[in-house]
Amino acid sequence: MQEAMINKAKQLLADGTVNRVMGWKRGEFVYDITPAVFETAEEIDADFVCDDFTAANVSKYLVKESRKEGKILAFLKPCDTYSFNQLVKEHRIVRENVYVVGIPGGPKLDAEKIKAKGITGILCVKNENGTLKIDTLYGEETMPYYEAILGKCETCKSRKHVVYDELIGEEGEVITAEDSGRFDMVEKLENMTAQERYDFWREQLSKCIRCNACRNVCPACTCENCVFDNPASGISNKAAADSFEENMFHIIRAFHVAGRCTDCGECSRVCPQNIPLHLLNRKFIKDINAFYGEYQAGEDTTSRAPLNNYDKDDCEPSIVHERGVE
Amino acid sequence: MSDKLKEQILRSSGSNVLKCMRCGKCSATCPSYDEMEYHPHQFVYMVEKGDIEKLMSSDSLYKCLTCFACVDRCPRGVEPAKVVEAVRLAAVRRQGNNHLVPTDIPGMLDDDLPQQAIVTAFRKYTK
Amino acid sequence: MQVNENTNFEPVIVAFCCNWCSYAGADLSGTNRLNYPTNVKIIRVPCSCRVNPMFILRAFQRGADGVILCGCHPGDCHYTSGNYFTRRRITLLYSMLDFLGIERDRTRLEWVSAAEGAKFAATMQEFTDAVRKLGPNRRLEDLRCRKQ
Amino acid sequence: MQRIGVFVCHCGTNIAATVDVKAVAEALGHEPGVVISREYQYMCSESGQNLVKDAIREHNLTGVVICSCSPRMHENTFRKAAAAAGLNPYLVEIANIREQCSWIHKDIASATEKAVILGKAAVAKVHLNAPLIAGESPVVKRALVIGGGIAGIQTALDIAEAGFDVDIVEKQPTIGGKMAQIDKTFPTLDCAACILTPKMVEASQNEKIHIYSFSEVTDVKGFVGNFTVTIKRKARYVDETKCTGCGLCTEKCPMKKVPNEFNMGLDNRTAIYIPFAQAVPKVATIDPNYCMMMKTGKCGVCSKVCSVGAIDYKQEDKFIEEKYGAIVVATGFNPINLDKYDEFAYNQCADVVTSLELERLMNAAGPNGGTLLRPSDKTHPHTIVFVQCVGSRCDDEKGKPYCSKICCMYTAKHAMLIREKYPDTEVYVFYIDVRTPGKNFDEFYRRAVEQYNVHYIKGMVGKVTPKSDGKIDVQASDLIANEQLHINADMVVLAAAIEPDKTARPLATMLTTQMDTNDFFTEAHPKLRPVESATAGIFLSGACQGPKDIPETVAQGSAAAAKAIGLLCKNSITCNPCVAHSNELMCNGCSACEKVCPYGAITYQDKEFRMPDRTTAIRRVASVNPAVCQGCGACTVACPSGAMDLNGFSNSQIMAEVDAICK
Amino acid sequence: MLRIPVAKSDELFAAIASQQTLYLPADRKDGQAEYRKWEEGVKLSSRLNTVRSAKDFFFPQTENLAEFRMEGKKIEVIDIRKESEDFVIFGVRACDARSFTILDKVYLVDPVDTFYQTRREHGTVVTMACTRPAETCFCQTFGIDPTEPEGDVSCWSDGSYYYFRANTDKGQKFLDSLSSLLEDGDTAALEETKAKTKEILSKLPLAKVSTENFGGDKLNEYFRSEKWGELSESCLGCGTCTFVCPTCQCYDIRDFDTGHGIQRFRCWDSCMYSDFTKMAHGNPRLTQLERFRQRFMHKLVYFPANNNGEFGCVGCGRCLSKCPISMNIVKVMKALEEK
Repeated sequence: MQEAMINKAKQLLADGTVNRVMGWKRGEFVYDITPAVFETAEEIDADFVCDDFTAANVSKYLVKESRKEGKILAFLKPCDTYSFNQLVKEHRIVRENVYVVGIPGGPKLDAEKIKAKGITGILCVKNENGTLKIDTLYGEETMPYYEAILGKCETCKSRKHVVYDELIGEEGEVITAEDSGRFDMVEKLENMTAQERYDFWREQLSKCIRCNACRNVCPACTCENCVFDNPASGISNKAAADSFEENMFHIIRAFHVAGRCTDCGECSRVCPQNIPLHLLNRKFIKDINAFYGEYQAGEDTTSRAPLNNYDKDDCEPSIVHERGVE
Repeated sequence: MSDKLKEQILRSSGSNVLKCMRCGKCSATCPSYDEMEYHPHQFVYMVEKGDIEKLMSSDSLYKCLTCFACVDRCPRGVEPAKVVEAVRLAAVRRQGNNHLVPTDIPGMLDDDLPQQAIVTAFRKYTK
Repeated sequence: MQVNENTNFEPVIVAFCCNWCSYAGADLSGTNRLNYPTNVKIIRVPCSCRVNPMFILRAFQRGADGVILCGCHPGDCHYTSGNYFTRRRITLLYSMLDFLGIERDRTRLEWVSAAEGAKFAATMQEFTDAVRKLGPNRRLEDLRCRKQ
Repeated sequence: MQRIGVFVCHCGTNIAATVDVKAVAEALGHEPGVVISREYQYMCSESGQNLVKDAIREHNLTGVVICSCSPRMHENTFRKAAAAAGLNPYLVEIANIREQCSWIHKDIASATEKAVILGKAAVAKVHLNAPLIAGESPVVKRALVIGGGIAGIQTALDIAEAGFDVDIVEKQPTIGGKMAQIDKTFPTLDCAACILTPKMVEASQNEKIHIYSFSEVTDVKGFVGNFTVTIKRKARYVDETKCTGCGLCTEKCPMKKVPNEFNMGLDNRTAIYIPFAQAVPKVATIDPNYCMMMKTGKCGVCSKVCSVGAIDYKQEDKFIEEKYGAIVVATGFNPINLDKYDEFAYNQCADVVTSLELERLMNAAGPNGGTLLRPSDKTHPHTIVFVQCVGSRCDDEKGKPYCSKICCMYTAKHAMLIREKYPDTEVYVFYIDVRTPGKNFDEFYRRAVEQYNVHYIKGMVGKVTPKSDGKIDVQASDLIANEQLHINADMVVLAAAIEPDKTARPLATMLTTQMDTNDFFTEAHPKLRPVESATAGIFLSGACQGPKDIPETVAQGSAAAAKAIGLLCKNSITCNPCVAHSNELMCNGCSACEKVCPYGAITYQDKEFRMPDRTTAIRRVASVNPAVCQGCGACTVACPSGAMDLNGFSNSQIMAEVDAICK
Repeated sequence: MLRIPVAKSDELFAAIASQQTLYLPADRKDGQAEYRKWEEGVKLSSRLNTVRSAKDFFFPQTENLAEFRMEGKKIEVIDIRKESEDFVIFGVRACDARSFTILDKVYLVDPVDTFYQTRREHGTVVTMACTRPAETCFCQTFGIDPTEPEGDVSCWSDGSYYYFRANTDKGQKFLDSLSSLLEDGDTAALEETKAKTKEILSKLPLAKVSTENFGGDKLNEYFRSEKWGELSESCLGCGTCTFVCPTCQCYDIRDFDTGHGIQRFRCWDSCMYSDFTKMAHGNPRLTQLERFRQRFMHKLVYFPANNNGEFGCVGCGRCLSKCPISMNIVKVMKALEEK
């Protein structure tokens, strides 16, 4: 796969279709891969990588990159194409300036999950028939492959590219909510008592260090000036000085991306404290699907976002009181 | 006393007599009208005034068939039959457990009524 | 649900009312001298769709124990569609607050027309009672703002 | 530094009886920025306003808070006062301590405490108020009148008289409305047609008036001074421009068994019809539900007999779009449906009729040519019972809670006319109250009793039973005699309650005006602005606002016209400056605001900006057209970056109020 | 050397906790470790490091400085400082222990930060020598020996025993207070463990990372380097690296209106943020490139320039594993060194 991508990139650079390539650059270890823009074939040969750890969603970089001179080649995984499309819809990405090559998606691996097993000194990771063989400073370790799969890939919503100029590999299918199980955890929480839910979220959100990684990686958060950075907004803050602000930040952030969040899962991937932030977004997605009909942000560039739309027969907020557990 | 009684009647009837606009449709519709000394609209009005004793001692109480025609027809939702019923209940309650006193019995005796029925009634309706 | 034992607890209730229907409805309950608790303080907004979720959270932060939002009945919005957007936004917001374990009875959305003075008063009474029963807002309060 | 003045109104005892106004003024005087805090008996009075004006000048105030009645009442009064004293009117805030405080609370201590908090919230808000300057938008010099009854006709004539173009949209094939169906009018007993039809003709001949008959309003966009209205011209299958109204087609039409709406279904008309002789426009209309040609494709008689070739079976509904500066609603009323009042046997007996049906029965152009005959057997009725308040003054579940207002008078009229024409007829009127507040009204009613010997009986009919002999047993109570009566009647006439026309509710939604729970349009102020709706540029004429008799309807129609003329006279109107605005530096150009704007007030532009990193970039940013924006604020919440804010109700102002209240 | 069997660690912790508050790294459900207040049942984590560093104890993320109250036209300033309690942080790794020295150079020099100073005075640092360094470790680069950690008390484990050595008077007092639990014992097994660790240390992938090309004299060479553009290109501008960093010491001071007064507090700030050091005139570092450069120049050039060659990094490796896009100081150093 990596080989095919490198060849494609070099070809498009050579024939002048694009003048830059958005991809991933290898790092010091097997897993510390950085999104990068390549300008020459030499750079690509030297550092371009696409493997089990190239999980980062590069579509947000295209907001800036698509406004530069010339066309850029972007390799997008299925999930990334949803983010890309949503950004096109919101006029954030200049579509004409991006040459999209769809590439197969995950599942990608999560180094944190390997480390959480107590495996340290990781030098090399290989998947052999469902078993991960890990070379470490302390000898070889093994663990089941599926236990190292990145959280967002465990509940993959689609293997289909919603936008591309060209495709490498075969096109996949959209995965139903039942098959992906992506709302299972939300449902589990919904079925808890209010006190249990409160306790769950207090435990999670109290870990928040307000590093803003979730916001800054989020492809839906592309505001010129975020309300949390804008003292005039009345809600700006730099550190969650108390539990209210922890809640406030995450509620408002989830609300601002509600109906726009494609469920790419980057927020949870990058959270240094492993807070399952995607659950907040998924809660909104689940509610929107249930109340206003199935809606997948980023699926197209024309439909009206559910929060910018209405139906005269929409349910009343009292529905919240009527269902689930208090 | 009558205030308390009025309150009790209003509570047990669940009716708001103040809603009455004195149209008389209840009485217009009442099948027992001619049997009554006090008519449905009067029940409502007299309860409102607190003039309840007259109603309590009137036979009209027992003429109401509880057919609910007045309840159905009343444009204001006053529900006169429920007011009548409430007055009736108040009267029954006042009697206490002794619904039949021995002195009443001779008057009831006649050829058609079996003596056993009277004895049974006396046992049943007396404390 | 915890029931507040401190009967002296007087909840702070913020009511956002749209100028055209609910605020007029509130005025009407005043004109008709329909009593409702003093706990309720009304903030006038042009339309219920002006109410940002931020304002609702802000109220809880600053010491509100309950927040109620009132607007024109669906279909009667002075601005045609404002309350339809409100309905979606607020449904999702309340659902999210519920998801985070915040007591459901602290938030409410009610449609009150300019003619429904009695409904306004009754709704405020009911809502205040419900919030009073819940006791002070603890799950979504900012301790820094707690009255000393 | 802000210099804020606080003015607390006693409103006589309205506020002062439950709120310690002195304490409120004292407490607010300590708020930051407040330099003067006063209380006064009546702030809205001239001397009260002078107090405010003097303080503005003397203390060079930068903001004013009035603690008084609802801002819906006097906000404008105080804004004007401030402007007169040189302060921008939008630097005035009202704390509503009457409707939302003194009138609803009884305990002085807690009401005072609340009043102080409301005052503090207003002070906190006024700290952040910015002076606003209202823009102007042009006025389209054309009015629309919806409904062509006497109310609509009167309004249209008056507007046209003032020199403005006016269109009437009438859903029926002819204008005229209910008045055209009425025989005589009270209390003068002159013929309704004689006074109405000249007005109809006048309307049709006035070159400033354009009548869209058989048409309906389907969409309304825009705002005061600049409404865009879509009118559906329903297909009448007759070319209006060609039809001369000769009536030959209606004579020749073979389909003669169509219930005649104009005569309340008491007789029949043809499938192609002209509702009545004096119809305006006098144009035939084909009823496609009955027309043989339309249903089976076989007939075409009308087409053959029409000498001008006006018949067009293929005609379709047409939609036209017009611009108007003002809209007058005159949708009128209808008698209620009597299905649920079984006791009156309306559906079981043809001789139980409504009062409007009686009008037709007695009308010379009616089914019986003016002779009063029983609908069942066309015999002369000797005993007629009138029942008042059928469905009026009821509990919510039983009918309409209001008094229909006109029934007492028209029943007296009917009773009198019958006794006049048929002295051998006994007329009984069962009433709850006889309500005759109007000029010459009670005299009229007394004439019915004293001069015409109509039997007025205080009491209500409980049961109407049609009998096998064709008679009707009317069981009723006579409350004065304290007895139950049975009257052996020939006819029963029910004074059915009236209700707003069914088209009013969807129309109100289109117009974004309010209605009360009975679907009557709500006026902007029950006493002071009775012909205006709360929505600027929308006026109310006739019974759509509440039950009315003809003189009142005409008076209100003229009043609505006067209001509309007042608007149309202006070349432009001052816009509401409390509109949204976009901070272009923060705008992402994502289009969310545009999607929720009901007025299409938001557009996008690519603009060049100097970015924080010293580069320049072309960015797509939103801009709001202040003349089109109505200030709902939907966009401000849709905007994730907070670039959209609303003048007069800014994020910071509302949050300041929240803070002050929760403190 | 004084030692206690690992099996008796609960007794040890209980004894410490009976005298002062004890914090130690404990495992979280998600497989990461965090400092937690010890109470019955809390176990010492075997992880190499906590997500948040130990600097929180001396320089917390948010901290109230003062309160103001306004009454009419008067403003009252309220000193909200309270008497601090003594506390012990147990199990601090060598890298974090060194970070305190770096923070001291910022906060204990004139003008002394009294909030920081008070905490330092009341805290006793008990370090724990590393035995299983990770691939992300490069503390050796900064002259730290993880088998010989600093702190008031150094602690080692050979799997069976914890060994203690006091380095300061405070540390000595701490050990004295535990004398009834501690016994003297030989350190042969410990030396063996240390030797094994040293062997691993030499094999670490980042063992060769060196500071020789960095220091106060490199300002002109690196400030204008063309590499910054490429390096910062993917930076998201989040604050993860700075907030998990044990040596980042920047903060912002803000006022919070509580409705009944003003709370003046400080909170961590990040040079990665667009409003970092924003002043009345605007922001001195307008692009992410400048902000990104600031962070690494500070650690590798400016800090040693002002502190006798000491670098502002301790090689703990947190930023290497936590950066959302895996850009970090090692990559920056290597890139800058490339000619």
